[in-house]
Amino acid sequence: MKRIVYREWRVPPARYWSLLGILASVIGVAALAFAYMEHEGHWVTGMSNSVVWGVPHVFAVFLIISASGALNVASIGTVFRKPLYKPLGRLSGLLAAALLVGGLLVLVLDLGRPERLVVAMTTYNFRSIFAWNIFLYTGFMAIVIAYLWSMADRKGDPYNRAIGIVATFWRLALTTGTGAIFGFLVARQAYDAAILAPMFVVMSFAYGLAIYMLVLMFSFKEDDRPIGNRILFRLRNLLGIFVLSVFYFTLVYHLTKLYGAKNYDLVGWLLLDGGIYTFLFWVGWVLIGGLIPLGIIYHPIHGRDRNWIAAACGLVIVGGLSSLYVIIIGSQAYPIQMFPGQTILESGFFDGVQGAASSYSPRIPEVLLGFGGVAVALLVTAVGVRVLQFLPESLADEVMPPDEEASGRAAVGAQA
Amino acid sequence: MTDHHESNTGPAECGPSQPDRRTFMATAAGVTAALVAPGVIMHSVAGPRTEAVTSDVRWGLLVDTAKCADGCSACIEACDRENGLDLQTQPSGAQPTRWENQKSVWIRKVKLQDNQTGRVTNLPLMCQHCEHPPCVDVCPTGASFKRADGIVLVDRHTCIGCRYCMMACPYKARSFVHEVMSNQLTRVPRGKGCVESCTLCVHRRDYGEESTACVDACQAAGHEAIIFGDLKDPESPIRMRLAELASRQIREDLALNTGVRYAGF
Amino acid sequence: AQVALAAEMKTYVVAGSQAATLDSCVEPTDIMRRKHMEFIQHQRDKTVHGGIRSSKHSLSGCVDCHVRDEPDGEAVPIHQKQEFCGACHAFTAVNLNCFDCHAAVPKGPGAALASKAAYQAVGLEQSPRAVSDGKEH
Amino acid sequence: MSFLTMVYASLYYFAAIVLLVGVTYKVVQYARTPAPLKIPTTPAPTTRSGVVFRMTREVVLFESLFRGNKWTWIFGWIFHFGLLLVTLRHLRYFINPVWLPIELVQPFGIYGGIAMVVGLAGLWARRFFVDRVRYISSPSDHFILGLLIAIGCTGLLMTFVFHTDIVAVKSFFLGLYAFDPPPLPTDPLLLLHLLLVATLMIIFPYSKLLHAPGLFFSPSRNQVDNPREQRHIAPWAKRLEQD
Amino acid sequence: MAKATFEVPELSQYIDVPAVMPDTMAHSMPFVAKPEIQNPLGYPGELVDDWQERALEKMGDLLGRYRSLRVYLDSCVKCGSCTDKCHYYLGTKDPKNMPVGRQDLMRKVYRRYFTLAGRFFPKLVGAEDFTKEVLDDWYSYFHQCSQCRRCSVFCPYGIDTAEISMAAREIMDSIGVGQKYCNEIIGKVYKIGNNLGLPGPALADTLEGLEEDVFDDTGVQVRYPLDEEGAEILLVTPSADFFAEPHVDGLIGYGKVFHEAGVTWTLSSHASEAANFGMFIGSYENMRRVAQRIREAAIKLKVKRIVFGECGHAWRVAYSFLNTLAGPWDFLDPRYPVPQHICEFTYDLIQRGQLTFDKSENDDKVLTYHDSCNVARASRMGDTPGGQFDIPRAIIRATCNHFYDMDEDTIRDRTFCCGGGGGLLTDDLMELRVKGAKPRVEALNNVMQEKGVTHMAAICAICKSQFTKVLPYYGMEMDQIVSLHQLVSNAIVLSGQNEDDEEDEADEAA
Ligand code: HEC
Ligand code: HEC
Ligand code: HEC
Ligand code: HEM
Ligand code: HEM
Ligand code: SF4
Ligand code: SF4
Ligand code: SF4
Ligand code: SF4
Ligand code: SF4
Ligand code: SF4
Repeated sequence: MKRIVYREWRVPPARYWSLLGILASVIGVAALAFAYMEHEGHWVTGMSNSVVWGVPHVFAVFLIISASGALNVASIGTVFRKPLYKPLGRLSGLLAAALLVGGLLVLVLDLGRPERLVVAMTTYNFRSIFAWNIFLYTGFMAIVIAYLWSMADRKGDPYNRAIGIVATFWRLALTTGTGAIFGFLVARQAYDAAILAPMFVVMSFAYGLAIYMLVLMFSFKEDDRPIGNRILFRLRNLLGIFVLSVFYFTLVYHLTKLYGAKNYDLVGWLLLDGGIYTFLFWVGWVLIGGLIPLGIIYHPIHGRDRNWIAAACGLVIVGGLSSLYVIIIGSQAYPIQMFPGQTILESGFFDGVQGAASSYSPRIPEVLLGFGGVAVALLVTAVGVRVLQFLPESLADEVMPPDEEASGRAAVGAQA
Repeated sequence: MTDHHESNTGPAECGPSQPDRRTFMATAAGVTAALVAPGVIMHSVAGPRTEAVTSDVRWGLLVDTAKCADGCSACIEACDRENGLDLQTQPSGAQPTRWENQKSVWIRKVKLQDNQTGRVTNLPLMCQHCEHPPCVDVCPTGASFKRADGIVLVDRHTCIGCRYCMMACPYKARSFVHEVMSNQLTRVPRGKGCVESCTLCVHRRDYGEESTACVDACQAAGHEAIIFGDLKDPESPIRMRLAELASRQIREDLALNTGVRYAGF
Repeated sequence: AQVALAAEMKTYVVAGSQAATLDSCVEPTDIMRRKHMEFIQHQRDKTVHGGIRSSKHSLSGCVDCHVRDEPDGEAVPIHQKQEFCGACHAFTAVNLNCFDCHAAVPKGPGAALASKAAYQAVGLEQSPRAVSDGKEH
Repeated sequence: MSFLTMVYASLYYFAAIVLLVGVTYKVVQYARTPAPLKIPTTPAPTTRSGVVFRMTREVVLFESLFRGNKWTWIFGWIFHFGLLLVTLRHLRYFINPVWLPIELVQPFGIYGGIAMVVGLAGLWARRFFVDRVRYISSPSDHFILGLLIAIGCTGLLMTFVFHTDIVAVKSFFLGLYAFDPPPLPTDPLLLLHLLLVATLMIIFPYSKLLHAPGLFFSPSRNQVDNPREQRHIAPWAKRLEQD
Repeated sequence: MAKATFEVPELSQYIDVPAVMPDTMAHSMPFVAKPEIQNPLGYPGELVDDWQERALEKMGDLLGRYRSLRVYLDSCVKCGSCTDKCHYYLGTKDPKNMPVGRQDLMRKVYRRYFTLAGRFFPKLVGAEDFTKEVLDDWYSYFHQCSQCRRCSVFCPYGIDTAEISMAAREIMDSIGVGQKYCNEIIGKVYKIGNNLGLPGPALADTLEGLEEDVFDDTGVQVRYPLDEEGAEILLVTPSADFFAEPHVDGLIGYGKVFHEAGVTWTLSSHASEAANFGMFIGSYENMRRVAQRIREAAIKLKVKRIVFGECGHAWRVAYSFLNTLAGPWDFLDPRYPVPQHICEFTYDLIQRGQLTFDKSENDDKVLTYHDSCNVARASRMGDTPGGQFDIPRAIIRATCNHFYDMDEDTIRDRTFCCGGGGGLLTDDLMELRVKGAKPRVEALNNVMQEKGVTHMAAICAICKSQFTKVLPYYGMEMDQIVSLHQLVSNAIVLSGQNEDDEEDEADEAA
């Protein structure tokens, strides 16, 4: 097998710096938005005592689970011993770390008292899944760094597989944990479901891979590095499978919800009657994030066209954001059912009078904050690939390792 | 300060008489605590508490919805005054309808109609001081906690404002302080970026007062719909009433064993 | 540690506060200068979690004793740059956010009760503010 | 004035003079020594502003060190960044009124202090565990690291455990400006901290700590790559031309 | 052919940083210059009696004249970043070949005599007296530095050990301890005009021969003129180009390029040497004297432009110092930079589409490219930083179908020295040269294994000579190293060139 050569991303300085400039200005604007929110308080956002987590959480959760998904590519390479994926590993690790940083930053900056971050880092309530998540996130970071080291440094090579396996499990735990943040909320009807955790896992696979593919294609194109069809179609097929799985889980989720009879009204509301949430569910989640990308991926002609593949990835990402918007915000907007069998006529606190959902409309600062997180993730990635050797010199078919089927057989042969 | 207070006194029915009475209470409980204490609630320490609270008591409320009057809001206003919630002002530039949903509410009135019978019930709803509070379970820093005497509080020195507890509370009992505060009261510090909720008037507990602001107000308004007391003490008035009335917890199915009970619906 | 000669030091106790009329803080001055933050933070945990209101290091106590009253009786928020906490912290560039939440002047019903323990610690029954006239809140 | 205050006051006058005069002397010496040939390490910027940018990257990010050795870079950078924060925080002892930006970064100085000690520990560990670095280390290298760690640890102890009277410390230093220092608190940790700091100030102009000003004068980093466009000639080399 | 009295290092797949083994190379010393070599350069013939005093005096003098020396001796923090960057350390494991180890040989003397701390607490700061042992170490180890500047790339302060080696050699020269190889060559330049001592008539002969060869090959009359007054371009090229393989193939290439460009050009017998060994011994005066010859030749031949042939340190002296040493060049055509590199010249023509290539002529080779250190880290080509990396590669890409770079850590400004630079290209340092070449050869070997590379192109006379000698020690062929313009020469299609010839050549190659 040929040695894979990694090289720093060497796009022309003018292009590189303008890319950084754009990202930095997005981050700058987001920083201003944060300063404004922090100075005034959260009343300048669309969030309220009814919808307490808004757009920043949509972005944060999206970035965090994507981080886990982005690492999936590396895992496939090491843990499942698919040599074809090995050259993709380093970028996968970097992207995972970057997305996590972006996501956590959004999460932290949306806190009511972000200056107490150090409190959050030093005092834990171990019964809180959220506190566990803090460990999961910092642990993830450490493991990804170790993983990257084991991929990049020759001294780390012997540990690569072990770290890879740990990373895989940690990653699953992390997405499960993130899903469980919602899944454990018995109070809210839409969340209270164990299936949310596995659903988040497959979502993470799909969104993380979509982001990964876009970043890979973009960076390779800018630097005139070749990507062979073999690997690209592999990734594309994988994306197809993940999108299908998300679909499957969506279905099961709604079915289990319907199974508990008391949830008819919730499901009905969401699917038919939920206004923006219904729209986002059908158009964003199902159509844009599912059917259209699947159509592209399995289309005999478009499915082989790089621009179409990139478009499919983009749509999956848009669909992902929509689905998280529906999951996170829609579920809060739907009133808590405190008095079964009773209709609330009046309330001093928006308790779903006559079953009405709470209103929420995102405000500009919170949206900017979300974009800031994305920009941070991309910035970290852009700087990372520039200063360190993350990107393989070529992914052209002829330099790639043989398909794992072949080498798998070889390995079996060797063992025998 | 005085003028401020006047400007905030609520509807005439319970307003004016309040301050004086409370001043009296405060002085009475403080300066001559020893004189007042006997005969009141056995477990409460008279005067500023010197020993840490214990689980010998569990404070709770019983709401007799049958007595809760339609159109009355005395308890709400009393709570607002007691805890300085009436000092909240809409930030200039805030959109009024959204602000309504952003300002802190510790106790609210809810009016229900039974879908089958059509019976209408009024009740005040606040933090239920659950024995197994989901808000405490989820709080990452441990800022939400249950005091030994059953009161569920937020330690606002360690609350990071993540609002996870609000997601977790089945009663929507908590509020997030969305705006910068000023003019707080000495006994109830509160400020931007933290989550808060009914404290069962914890300062009154610690200074040995016998009741809560809402209870007092309801009584003063002549309804006596809320009773405060120690759920662990079989002799306490609240236990006596509980024995008399059929009561329930809201969302009993969650098995949170709430400290606030409702009778009559 | 040997005591720095407090007499030679500038003091931040402001004229017009209760403290200006008294000899000692709740702890010796050089200790207060070094460790007041620990005291109040310690007290804070005891109060919030244990409900203990009878110990001398309460923040309400600090405010009550150290706050300066204008001649007309109006108290000046203690964290302002010229005032007790504010002046010293400005000198040492310490930003406090305690008064985001805590009242910077004694205010509201029961304020005197909250500072009572601190006064008792220095041998006074309670804040003169509480008894002087009825307008403690 | 107590004896101790007097000792420390004189110590600090002395240390400050040594530091100031020593560093100024060195800087002037560097500036006056000609660089007769163009020797930037290429690829190098071809404009002045490019050089400023390159220098900034070196000073802020330790770019070359990053390319050279990741471990040293990470520890070195943590240490220096921490040191920077600590220094900014310390400014509050020396200026009155304290400038707003200092007031804002001041709380981060504590983390800076921790970072600084962690970074130093890492750097020190290298001196023991990496044979090449062990080979090139002389006692003074260990000494400076030890000194800085000791300064950091005494400082951190003061911050977290044995508080000192900050107001008095600040008054003392402000008093030094007016040649009339009020008494210094006599907490042993503070005195130790200050003693070590004075040592650091005194050895600065004679030791490798000169790397801080030195970097700015390094010809392989601060020269513009334009020898074909502009003739670059040192005064002493010009004299050769006249003969 | 390779017979070794020392162990040739084993190649591995990666750069291995060896554990330190002190004094493995203490025995390596080049021959000392005899008085008759020293004197023409203005140095004492042998070690003077009061050498210590005179050396320190010289050191003080240099400290006052070179900011680099002063700052570098003060600033090193012993961070260790440079320790594993020198090819001589990687090849020999001798810690005094770590750049900082090498600097410390001088730094300890500097500290002892020029700093307060060293005067009072020598042990503490590692200061030492300047003893004869120290001087021997100097002679040994400052002649184990090829002045490649690789260490300066990774040093946080840009400390350039080359500057320190140069100063050390200058100090040693000034007390009568000179290196035979360098000083002899400088003497030859003064006497005859080039390093190899080729007199004018011999040059003329060679060039005539070249013209005939090229005509035989291509049927085109390509000229290789010498001393032609009024030519537009003066070509200054290392004297190795005049006869040795693979150098001469490069010279043939230059001629073809000039021919296609349609410019008149000439070589000069007075300045028949691009190399300037004055740099290696750190002597500004000698360097200047050698450089002045180019000025004299340019004036005499009334040329408009100066172009340099392929040579690394020559290009450094030309690009970075020529203006300083022999400028100003106001009598030349201001539209062109002075001087220009032959690669810049060729690249420019390629950009303008004036050259036609038949890449298949080089199809028998799979190429990689060795960035010569002085080109890579001490000079530039073209207008933008980094042109020195891109322009040669662009030329290779224009002339060859198969090109692969070596590992990223070993090319561009991180390139490894060939091991023979800095005045060490002498047989008495063979062990050092072979060991020092290890990192480069290792990287070459890797692309040979992985990409099937067969040849390595270079644009430096020293690199080419060094590799021709050293590759066989590692079991490779000496002709695996080629001139860049040899590739150009192979692929270029001269206007009016005979088609048949081309086919013939192709057949031959096949
Ligand atoms: C009963 C009144 C009283 C209370 C309560 C009180 N102090 Fe004091 N405090 C004083 C007096 C009196 C002094 C002046 C002592 C002196 O001059 O040595 C003082 C001095 C101080 C000083 C030193 C000021 C200086 O410039 O030297 C600090 C700091 C301080 N108090 C902080 C606090 C804090 C924090 C609290 C709350 C825990 C508090 N005080 C509560 C009366 C009080
Ligand atoms: C976000 C609001 C908030 C901030 C900021 C805050 N506190 Fe508090 N503090 C409270 C609340 C709420 C209580 C509880 C009062 C009660 O239970 O009666 C409290 C209680 C206390 C108490 C016990 C009551 C007393 O008066 O002694 C102390 C001491 C205290 N805080 C100190 C501090 C200090 C010191 C700071 C700043 C470092 C601070 N607090 C910042 C909200 C805050
Ligand atoms: C004599 C001057 C002085 C006075 C008066 C003073 N402080 Fe401080 N305080 C300090 C100094 C100095 C620090 C910071 C110590 C440090 O930076 O390590 C500090 C720190 C604190 C802290 C910890 C802040 C943190 O970020 O950790 C609190 C809380 C605090 N002070 C409360 C008070 C209150 C409340 C008062 C007024 C009643 C007060 N202090 C009056 C000097 C003073
Ligand atoms: C412009 C300011 C400065 C720059 C750019 C700078 C840069 C560096 C760099 C790049 C290193 C090598 C990497 C390392 O070992 O950490 C270094 C080392 C060091 N610096 Fe600085 N520095 C600066 C200021 C200072 C100051 C003010 C001090 C001391 C108070 C200091 C103390 C040290 C020490 C002790 C080391 C050696 C660490 C070791 O022994 O490994 N530096 N510096
Ligand atoms: C004359 C100069 C200095 C004075 C007066 C001084 C004084 C102090 C004081 C009073 C503290 C305690 C801070 C607190 O309790 O909050 C402290 C802490 C500290 N000092 Fe210094 N110091 C000086 C110089 C330095 C220098 C040069 C360094 C580093 C090289 C340093 C490193 C630290 C560190 C790391 C801490 C702990 C973190 C912190 O509180 O900032 N100090 N110093
Ligand atoms: S009602 Fe809500 S806030 Fe109150 S204790 Fe229960 S879960 Fe917590
Ligand atoms: S908002 Fe505060 S109390 Fe609620 S969960 Fe977060 S940290 Fe805990
Ligand atoms: S108990 Fe006190 S805090 Fe709770 S609702 Fe009643 S008045 Fe408000
Ligand atoms: S005061 Fe009594 S009657 Fe009135 S709303 Fe409250 S609980 Fe009901
Ligand atoms: S210049 Fe080159 S040969 Fe000399 S020490 Fe540095 S890396 Fe080694
Ligand atoms: S890299 Fe520079 S500073 Fe570091 S040891 Fe080497 S020469 Fe010294």
